[in-house]
Amino acid sequence: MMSFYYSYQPLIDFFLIAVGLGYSQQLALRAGVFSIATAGFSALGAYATAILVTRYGVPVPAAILVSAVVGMAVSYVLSVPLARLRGAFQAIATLAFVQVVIALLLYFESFTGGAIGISGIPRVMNTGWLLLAVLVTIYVIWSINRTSVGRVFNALRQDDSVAASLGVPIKSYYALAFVLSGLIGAVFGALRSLYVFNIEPVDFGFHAMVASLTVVVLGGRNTLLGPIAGALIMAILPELARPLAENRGILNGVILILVITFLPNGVGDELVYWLRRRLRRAPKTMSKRKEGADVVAAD
Amino acid sequence: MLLQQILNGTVSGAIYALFALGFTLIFGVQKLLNLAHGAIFMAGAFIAYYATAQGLPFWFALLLATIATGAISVVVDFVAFRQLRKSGHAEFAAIVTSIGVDLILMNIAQQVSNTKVLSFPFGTFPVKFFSFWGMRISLLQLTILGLVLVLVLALAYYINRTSFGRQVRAVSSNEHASALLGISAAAVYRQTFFIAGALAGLAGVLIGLSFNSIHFMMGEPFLLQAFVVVVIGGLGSLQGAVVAAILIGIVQSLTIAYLSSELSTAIIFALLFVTLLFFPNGLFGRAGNYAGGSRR
Amino acid sequence: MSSLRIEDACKYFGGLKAVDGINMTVPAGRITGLIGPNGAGKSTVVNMISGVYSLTRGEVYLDEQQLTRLHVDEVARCGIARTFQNIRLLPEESVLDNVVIGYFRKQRSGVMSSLMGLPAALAETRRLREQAWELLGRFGIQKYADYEAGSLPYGHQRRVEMARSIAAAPRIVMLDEPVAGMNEVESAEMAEIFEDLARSGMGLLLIEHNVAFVSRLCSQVYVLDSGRMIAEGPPEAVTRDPKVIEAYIGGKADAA
Amino acid sequence: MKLSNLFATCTAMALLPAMAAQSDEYHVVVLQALTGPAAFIGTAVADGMRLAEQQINEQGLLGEGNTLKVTYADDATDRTQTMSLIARYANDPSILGILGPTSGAVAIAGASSGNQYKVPVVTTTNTPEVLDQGPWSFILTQPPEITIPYLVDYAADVKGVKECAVIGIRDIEAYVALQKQFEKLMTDKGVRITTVEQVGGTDSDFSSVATKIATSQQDCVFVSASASQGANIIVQLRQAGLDPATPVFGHNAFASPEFLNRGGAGVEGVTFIADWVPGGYDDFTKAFATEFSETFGHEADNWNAVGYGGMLVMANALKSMPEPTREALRDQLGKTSEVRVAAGQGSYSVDEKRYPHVGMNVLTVQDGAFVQAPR
Repeated sequence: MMSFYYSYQPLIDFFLIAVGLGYSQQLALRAGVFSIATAGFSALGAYATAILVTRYGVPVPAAILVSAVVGMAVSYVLSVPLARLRGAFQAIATLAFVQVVIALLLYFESFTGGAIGISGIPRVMNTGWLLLAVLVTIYVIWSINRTSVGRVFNALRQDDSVAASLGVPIKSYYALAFVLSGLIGAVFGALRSLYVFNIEPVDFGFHAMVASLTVVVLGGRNTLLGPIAGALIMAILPELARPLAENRGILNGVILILVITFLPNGVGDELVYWLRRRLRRAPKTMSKRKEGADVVAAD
Repeated sequence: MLLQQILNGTVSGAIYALFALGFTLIFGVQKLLNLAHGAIFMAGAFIAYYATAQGLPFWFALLLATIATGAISVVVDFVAFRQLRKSGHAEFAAIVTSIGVDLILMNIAQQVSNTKVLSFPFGTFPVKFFSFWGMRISLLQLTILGLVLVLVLALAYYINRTSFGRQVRAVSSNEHASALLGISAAAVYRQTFFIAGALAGLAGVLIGLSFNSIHFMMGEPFLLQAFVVVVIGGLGSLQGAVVAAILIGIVQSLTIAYLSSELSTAIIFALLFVTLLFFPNGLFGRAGNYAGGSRR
Repeated sequence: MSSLRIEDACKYFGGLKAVDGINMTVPAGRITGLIGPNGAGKSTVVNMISGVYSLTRGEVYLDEQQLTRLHVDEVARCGIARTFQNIRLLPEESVLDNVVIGYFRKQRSGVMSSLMGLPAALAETRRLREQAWELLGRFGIQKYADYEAGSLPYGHQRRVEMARSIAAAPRIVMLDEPVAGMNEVESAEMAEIFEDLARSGMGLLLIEHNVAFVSRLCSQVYVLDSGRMIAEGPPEAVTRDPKVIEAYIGGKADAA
Repeated sequence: MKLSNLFATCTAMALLPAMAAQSDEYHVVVLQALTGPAAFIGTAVADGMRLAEQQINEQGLLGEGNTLKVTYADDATDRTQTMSLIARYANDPSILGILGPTSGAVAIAGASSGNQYKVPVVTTTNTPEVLDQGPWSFILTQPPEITIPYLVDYAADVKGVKECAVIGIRDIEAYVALQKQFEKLMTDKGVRITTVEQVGGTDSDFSSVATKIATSQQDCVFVSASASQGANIIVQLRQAGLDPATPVFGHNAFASPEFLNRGGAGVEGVTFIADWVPGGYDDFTKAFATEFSETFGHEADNWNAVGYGGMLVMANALKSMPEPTREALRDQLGKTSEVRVAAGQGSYSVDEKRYPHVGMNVLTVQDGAFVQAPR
């Protein structure tokens, strides 16, 4: 068991970081904000911590705190224009945000180290701390799920005009979801920089965006299990596919397509839904909602 | 230098337009972001390269690549999107499945090319320069501008003046209702994806030729660029995409010329962000993208 | 007694006058009807009151408070609830949770206590679930509480939506075609509930084209045709009004 | 995988069982970026190492029938995978050392892991930060502060340039480091850097940058990019009307047949520093060039030569170990002295800071071929 842990320790640690970033991504999506800004938040968190710790000798906990504040502040500011947009437009706007962050990280070289990034970041994170951070995140999201904020998020995702008609100040709640996403993203970005020795802008580019999104879409957008399942698949997949050598990319692609096509809610969510149905022993559906029912009736 | 840079920007912009047209066409019909579009673009360049390497004449390779990428695009639709349309989870899921397709195509290309950067042999296209008013323009650049102009006009005619355009609009506004009118949504999707893929493939060949570089990751910067183009132009708007593409080509050129090449990405994406802020539907987009909950 | 009033309200979509200069009062403790053939502009009126549409001209008041320029959520927090003509439930949520979200306006626990999972927030959730459970009983759909809302038949979905709209005890509730697709027995059940609600002091606005149903329940009926108010008054007077008869006979055949 | 690679691997594998029974088997891992953004370096380095592995076993270079066992692994240019793989290999007691990871942040992360698990890692990169991670990490290529002076001396002293424009790829750290060093040393020599332009690693449209430089004043242009991209930049510079008399400089990435194929007449006269003189310049390097092209079906480039040398350096350290332990390997790697390699000026040593020294050649393109630059 211990030897297994030592052989796979980095894999486990990266898995935990991926779970954290997955929750950041999931929070936005489950509230109906089609954001892919998690990579940008984690870049801000990572750089804030790295710069404070390596340049100014700020103690690690204080640096993480600053990262959290930066993540919340930036995501709050960003939520204002984002609330005016919908669906794919939000995705593109957040993509633009990430690209701007990266371009600025490259440009302000004296401050951020440009393409070379920042190295010599002390490695103070280990499996224990990362696990603690993930557990705290899970507790908060579990609390959300069991109380009114979670209900509002679910309503926003499914039909925000219904939520508004019940008195929900929807822009505030969109902002809340986005700020929480920014907070978690920035904190896990900071933790990541305290694990990998050096950070550079490409770590947070298009591939990072795709990675967090994939974790959530594969795992599931709504349940606690979602990001865990998604991150687990993403962690194990490269290992399983290793014998395929250069063909791994093909396998990854095929798996993404298959999972989404046949388990559209993601592996984790589907599992949770299946368990709930089993426990309740209720028939799956009574009758399908009539197709086009909402189209025909028009005043 | 100013005029020369505007010219450079216009030529780059014209190619962005070819790429972005297909992207925006697909979005216009079914509100999906096709992230595999960059890989299809890349496939066009690869097919043309290997066709010329087999000794086929360039014009034939160009034609072959255009048709083949159109076909690939139809297959992509079949593999990645068709099932999603049925289950109705399309918006999120399409992003993931198209990333899946993107990975597969890039992986194949990487292995075929052995991760090398390829380029068409010298003399594939005659190297000729024309000078006027202190500017230089190559025969290739002129050809690209001409070709893009012809294609855009042809596409505009096809979309606006033939029954296909009506069918596209019908299917995009309500697939269910259009079926009642006897319009086959499947056929419309097939045509849309074919045209989009063919345009992307053609753009790939032209880029590979004019910038001398064919690489399995060549689609990525163009895909990111396409986001900017289609948003500024208005998602789904064809004329908007063309105007925005050329605008962006010129802005980029001038940023590099007068500010710094390092800032050009930041400026382009900041422009995108500002556009979304003040014109959430782009410069030419249709209304209806606001969040609910306000009086309108 | 509080009442909802709209005065000289107009809504134009470009050149189309969807609603053109209507006046209407929905008093508390009564059931008011708004009828008219398809396309008369009934749902537009609901959307104007609830804040979905801005008014081209005119005002909306709840007692002395002006609602005209408030947003949807602000209107709702003033105590005006509604249902939707084409039923809008949260399809992935259970029937019970669809009703629990209806209590939003009445919730006391704050965002922080929710994020931290404090006992107060959890207790409130438990309490609201119990209340929602009872409300489902009143609408006769308790046994579906655990079902996904999207999977229920049409008529049951209407009941869920009505339960959701009255959960937070609004002062005025606007019900858009509440008995569409229900048979006589079911309609009668609903009518009983509506009368109870009115007795408790709530003001109800029934938007219907089922004239018979409205006549039975309402103390005051407004008739809308092509965006104009063609008649108003007690049901027996209105139904004899030749303009109303012409609008219905000349309009859609399915109106009655 | 190309057929020729497959063939090489098969040959190597066929040879193993014949010798394995007799004596010690030294097991090392080649962990390179065989896929992902750094694959163009990683695959080339791995090919060079494959050839060296084959020769070491064929010629019994480890002595007394000792054999070299090499496992090839791909980290996909991904830090997560590198760290996981190093942890796993470190946990396998039969593995003595690791040749890799390839470059950049992945190499630094790999170096940290190597030090954490106390397993020698010889990264391909030229970044001294790898050495800062601890005594277990090494670099295979010379840092910019050793290589760039060869170029700067040539440009400033031989060519006598006074003003230089710089174009670089911004997202490949190794190139950025070379570019920074060039700017610094040129400025130290009193040469003015007129403009610094940075382009993306996957860009191919350089028309605007090219026009900007071609229409401004300078008497030298330095291009810091890979062979193919560099050639492309230079061709576009020429097309934009750069004065043909302006010398163009580059670094060791240009020492690849790719550069000539790509640039054609456009790169005539470009001058750069190189580990590798294509085709070789003496018996040893010529033999390597011949064997490589026979094995892989294409000419050896700079990274092939670096990989080949890296495996020879590893073999030398393995051979000199008093006992087969990781500590012994680490110590021997740190004492590497005058190992014959194909790169640079042919003799590979490591100084007390563990910086490698192998020398540099200044090459220029003449009539479509690389020749030593005239002094």
